[in-house]
Amino acid sequence: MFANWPWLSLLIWLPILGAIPVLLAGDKRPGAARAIAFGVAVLTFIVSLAMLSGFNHAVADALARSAPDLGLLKNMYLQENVLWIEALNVRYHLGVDGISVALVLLTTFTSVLVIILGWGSVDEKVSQYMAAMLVLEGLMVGVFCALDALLFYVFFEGMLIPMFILIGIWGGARRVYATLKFFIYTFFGSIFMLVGLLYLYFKTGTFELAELAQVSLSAQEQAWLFFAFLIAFAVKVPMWPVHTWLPDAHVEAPTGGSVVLAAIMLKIGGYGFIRFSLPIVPDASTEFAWLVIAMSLIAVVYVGYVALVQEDMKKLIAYSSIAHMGFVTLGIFISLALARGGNANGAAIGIQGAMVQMISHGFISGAMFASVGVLYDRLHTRMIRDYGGVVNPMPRFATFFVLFAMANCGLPGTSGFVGEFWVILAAFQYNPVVGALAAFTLIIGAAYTLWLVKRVIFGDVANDKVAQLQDMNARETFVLATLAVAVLLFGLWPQPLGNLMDAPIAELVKHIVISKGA
Amino acid sequence: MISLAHFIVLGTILFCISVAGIFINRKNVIVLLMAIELMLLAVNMNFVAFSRYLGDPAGQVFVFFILTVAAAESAIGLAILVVLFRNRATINVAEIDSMKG
Amino acid sequence: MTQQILFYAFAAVLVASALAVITLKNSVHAALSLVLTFFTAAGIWILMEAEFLGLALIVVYVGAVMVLFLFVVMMLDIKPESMREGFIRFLPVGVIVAVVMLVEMLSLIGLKSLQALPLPENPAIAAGGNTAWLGKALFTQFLLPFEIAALILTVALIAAVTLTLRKRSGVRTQKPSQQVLVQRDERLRVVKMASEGPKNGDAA
Amino acid sequence: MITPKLILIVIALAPLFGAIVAGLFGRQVGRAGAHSVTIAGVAVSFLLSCYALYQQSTGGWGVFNENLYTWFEIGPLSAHVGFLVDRLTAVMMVVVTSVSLLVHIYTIGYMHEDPGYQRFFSYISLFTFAMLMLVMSNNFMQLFFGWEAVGLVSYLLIGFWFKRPTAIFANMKAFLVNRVGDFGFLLGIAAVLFWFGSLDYAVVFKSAEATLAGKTLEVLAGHQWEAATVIGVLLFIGAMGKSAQVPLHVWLPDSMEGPTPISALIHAATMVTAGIFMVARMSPLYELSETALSFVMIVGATTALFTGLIGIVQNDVKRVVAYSTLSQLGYMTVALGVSAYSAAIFHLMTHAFFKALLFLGAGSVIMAMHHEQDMRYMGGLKKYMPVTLITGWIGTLALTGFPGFSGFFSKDAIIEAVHASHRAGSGYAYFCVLIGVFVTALYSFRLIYMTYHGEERFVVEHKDHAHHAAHADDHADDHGHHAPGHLEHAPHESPWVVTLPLILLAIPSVIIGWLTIGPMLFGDYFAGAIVVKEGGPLAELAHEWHGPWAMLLHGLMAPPFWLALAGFAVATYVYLFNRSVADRAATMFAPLYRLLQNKYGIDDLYLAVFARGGLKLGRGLWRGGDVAVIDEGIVNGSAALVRGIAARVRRVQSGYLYHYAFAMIMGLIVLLAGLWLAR
Repeated sequence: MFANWPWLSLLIWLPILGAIPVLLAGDKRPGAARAIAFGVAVLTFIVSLAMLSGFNHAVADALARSAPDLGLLKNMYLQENVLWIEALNVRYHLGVDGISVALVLLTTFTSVLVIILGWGSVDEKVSQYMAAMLVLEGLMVGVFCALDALLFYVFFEGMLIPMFILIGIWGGARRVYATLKFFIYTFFGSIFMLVGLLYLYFKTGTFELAELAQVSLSAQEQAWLFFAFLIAFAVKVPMWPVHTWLPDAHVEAPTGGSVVLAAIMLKIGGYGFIRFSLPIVPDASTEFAWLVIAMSLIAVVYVGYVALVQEDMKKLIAYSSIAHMGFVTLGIFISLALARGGNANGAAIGIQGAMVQMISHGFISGAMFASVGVLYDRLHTRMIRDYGGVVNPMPRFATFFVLFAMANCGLPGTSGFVGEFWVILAAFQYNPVVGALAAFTLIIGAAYTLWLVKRVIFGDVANDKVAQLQDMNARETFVLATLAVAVLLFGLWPQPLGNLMDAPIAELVKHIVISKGA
Repeated sequence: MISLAHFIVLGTILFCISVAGIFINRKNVIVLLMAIELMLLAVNMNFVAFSRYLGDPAGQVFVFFILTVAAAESAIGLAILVVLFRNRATINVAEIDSMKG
Repeated sequence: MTQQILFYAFAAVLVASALAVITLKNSVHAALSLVLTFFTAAGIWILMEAEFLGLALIVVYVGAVMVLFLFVVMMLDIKPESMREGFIRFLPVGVIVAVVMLVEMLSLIGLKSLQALPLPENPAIAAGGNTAWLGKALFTQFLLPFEIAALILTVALIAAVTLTLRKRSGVRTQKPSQQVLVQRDERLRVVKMASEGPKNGDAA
Repeated sequence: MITPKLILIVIALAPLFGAIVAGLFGRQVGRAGAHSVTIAGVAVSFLLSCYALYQQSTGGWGVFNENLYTWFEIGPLSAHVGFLVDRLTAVMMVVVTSVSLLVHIYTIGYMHEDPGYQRFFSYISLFTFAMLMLVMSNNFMQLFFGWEAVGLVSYLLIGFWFKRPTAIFANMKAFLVNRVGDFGFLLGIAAVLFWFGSLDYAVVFKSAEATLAGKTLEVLAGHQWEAATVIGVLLFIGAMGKSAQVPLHVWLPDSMEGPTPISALIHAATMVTAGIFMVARMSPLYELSETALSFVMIVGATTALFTGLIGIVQNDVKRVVAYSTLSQLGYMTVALGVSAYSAAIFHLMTHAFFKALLFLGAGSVIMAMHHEQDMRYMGGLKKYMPVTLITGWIGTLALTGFPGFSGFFSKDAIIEAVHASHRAGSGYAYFCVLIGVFVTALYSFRLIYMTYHGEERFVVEHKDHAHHAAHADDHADDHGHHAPGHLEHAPHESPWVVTLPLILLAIPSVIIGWLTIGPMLFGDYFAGAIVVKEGGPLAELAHEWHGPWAMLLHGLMAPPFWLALAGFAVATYVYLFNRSVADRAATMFAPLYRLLQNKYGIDDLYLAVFARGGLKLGRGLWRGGDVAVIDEGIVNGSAALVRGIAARVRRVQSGYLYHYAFAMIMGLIVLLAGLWLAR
């Protein structure tokens, strides 16, 4: 019954429209704005859970009817397909497979926590902050649901606006520089994607992703399109060497903005690779896989070293995010190479690893930024040297922080391990040296994270300000505890994620081995 | 016998005179405006000539519109000039450079 | 033949007066020679059997625009000397540019080929004169642009007035709009108070 | 229904339950509650482990191998949590739980002043759980889980006193060095998956020979490496980290910053032997590669000798024992390297008992000395703490391999096995382990003499009671208050909760070797669990095996005994009768002494190259790469370029109308010229 509901539209528009009453509540009544925003976010999360059950029903239905194998991107469920711009044949086409569902759930889940985080730490223009967050949520869900390339592009770009506002208004001292850098970087990248999409449109007359995945392209066309997509998504991920916007954006963003940025927005880059680069230009992706793999490895090793010497906690975590996202791109492109080499199992391991890494990184980086936010709200500094011995006044916080730090080093039992483990295993199958370089994160990741922990958490109380810190209040505890549960749950029981994403990944692996040269 | 060329050449000469006028009167806005009127006259001359030559009233209708717009233009131009003079006490173009990038 | 003589005469006056416009020191003189220029141009147009436009040129330009120019020139206190700075310096440039352009244009027009194109019979005569011919076109085919032209003139009128209008402090004027908007309460105040009649105690 | 499966699950989860209760509800259950519940948990584990061992030994259960829980499944590949319990596992389980149980009890006494009492119990119970998961694993994934989990707990415990800068430095160092090992270990697992397509022990071991035969890996062009060698070496790198083999041994001495009970449990008896256990477990793989085994042997031999040498010059009582642990781990590794896996496991077991005993004894001394660890301020403690003295002697005799004690059997077996081996490098290994015996005796008796015997080198100061009470609160956290060698009151014997574990550990230290050497080494006790190719050294020795008594007699005439005796004699002379010799020797061999004092400079080298070098590299990449090239150069550079061009171009916008008009007209002229040319 529920399978026929327009779940996806509901998920996109509920938070966006919900932003209107939040705005109407006005800045004079922050309490009302917070309450409404919280309500909307929770409602959206509940709807997303309902969507999950609807999705499962739809999948079960399809299996029961033994639906014919429609091929990549056609095995989408809960589809909504309406003509949007007739002249250009642009469709409002939504649909999800397991990969999207996982990311949508991550989005709605994180958004609830972000609203709660903003409860205490944002005092100015509360209603506008909350409204921006809700709009952002809706747009991000839209990105993960869009099956029409232009619709995807609209959400992709639309997302920049609330984020631009979030950093630019509620950010730190250098927020204008950071937000401009963020915006221009991302915009610069996505322009190339638009050009690529337009080229495809003029060639085929459609923006449907499923059809674009089937169109045959010459090697040269594929190469151009590949680089167009690469620039767009590499900036978003971000990959070395187009990563420098991220540390600045994170440092200046308010806590909630950082959490959303790290937990969800970065995933859109990886998602884009899976939805665009691999299906549309598989041959060029294979040809240039070495390039992406090299960039990812540089991200893991080089950025790891850079993270080691950061003096600003947020910057350190931002760099660690880049290193971890390196695993996502690494996994995706290694799988491509493996699949082309005939190693379908290895390919599945790699993509599965990359996807799990995306979800897990959403929790862990979100948790790390939230933790830093907890400290920042108290001392209003992010500098590591201003802290030390935080465990003494804040034992509860320290427990969580150490847990998240361990997850950040990829300790087994936390979700951070799962993705890294699979990706390293797959990387070794591709090339032992690549595997070794990827595994280097075990060392360097532990080094920068533990050194951070050592300097901030452990030791004797560093100064009077630290001595007077209050341990976390109930709200902060709730947020971190929820994230901690998620981190542990998916570390000890990652199978649900696997079940969700198994089918689309198998389909993708089947698709990318077929050359589509004209 | 007067041919089309006579009028066209006359228009051309008028146009070039007005261009020269813009060049050599770089300071006096009023003369600049007058040079522009001259230029429009040169254009109108061509329009009328071609209209007459082709037997098409559209050319002359166009001249009619140009006259209208030119009148409006000079009215506003002069009004701006008056305001400008009131505020800056000069119409010297060399001193009016607030458009500088 | 007479036509040719007349044309060359008018053309000579036209070019001479145009040159005077751009070279004369005094702005008033320049404006007056512009009047002459327009007048001569109107003559040439009439020579081309475009009577309506020729007369319109005289009425609009000589009668209205140039008078406006003269007003402004006389109203503003302009020192002619300062306006002539750089005249000599830029003269060669101006002349060279003008001559180069002239040569280029003439060569593009191709005088020879045009000379073989005498003006045909005037179609306006068949239509009942130039004015009727033009009027028909204007009020049928070009009605909408005509209305827009009227609108543009109105806008220009208003714009010119608005631009030059200024409020002077210390000058008392009527404000009819304010007067019309007046409310009763602003003029008349009903005051409630205890009656001033003889007190009860006094009456007793 | 009590099935083996249920029993095994209880064995694993009982300590976890204790850890959770003590950790999350520490405040609610209180101190007594915390230690009761954890001890109960571990005791249950211990008893059931003994039962499991009994069942295994009598063949009641057979080999238990079952998956309990599917962790992740990708296509044909799946990763499980499951137990493989055979005799090897059962022995390890008993060793782990028994030492853990005694350490739990000991902790009641050792930590009773500490504010983090519940936390400590939670950690050690958690450790027990993790260690059990490690040894009971039936697949590589769970092995890695346990591997990392024990590392985590070790990290938390070394940094238990988180206010001490040295402790939090040591725990980070331990974790990072271990991570270097894990790096290799994970790659080893990746290699296993690559070639076998499975992570299950059973699948891998069964098809090991068939699968790996002839397989090579070309990492560098032109160098073909045998698959078995690659797997063996990579996995062993993990063992090198966890079992602290040269050159990844640097973390273990520093880990002594943690409380003594965990030094005994984690850094002597159990966790550090995980590497040994792992290699023994992987014997079907290692047997396929002579090269890998030679590598193992040489690393082990180097560790055995050279870390022992450092032990001679240490003054911190715990550090001496720590270096002794390193050296003994080296012995075990050598045994692995010569395919004498069961000898390694045998030594692992005996070592677990006597080294735990030594550590706990050292801890008892430290408590008596009020957390003074420097032996130069001890001496003459024998009259204050008789139980500690006697058990200390027993431990030392076992360690040095005094005939009849457990260490004698295990160590002699190893030395004999190395002697009998013909593997490349076994000559060097034999030399190392033989000299190692002398060194072991030297530092062990030095420790005994400097601590318990000779004159007292401390001063007892009587302070008023109030001061003491105030002082007691932060004993556990901070010990640097008073001058070294100054005590507030005379040392005394530790309470029963401390001495009882000492006594209970002393018993197996004496007898366990005698009892078990026959079946474990020369019988077929480990048949099936440990695979050795035909003609291993132990098989050779088995021909000459005539029971423990005969071995004892034979041992009296073998070189190790005489070397140990020599070590004993030198130590006795120098440290009991003529201490000036030691100082004179130190000055005479000053360069050597300094070399040992500096631990061969390896720590400093690592600090300079990896720590400081890493930071320098990071700073260089950041400032040079990210900031200078990408941000300033490309990102802001392109912005600056546009701005610069615009700044020049804007001069064209003079603001003068006639300039614009001029530009227009010139454009017109050019246009006309173009038309004219194109005509």
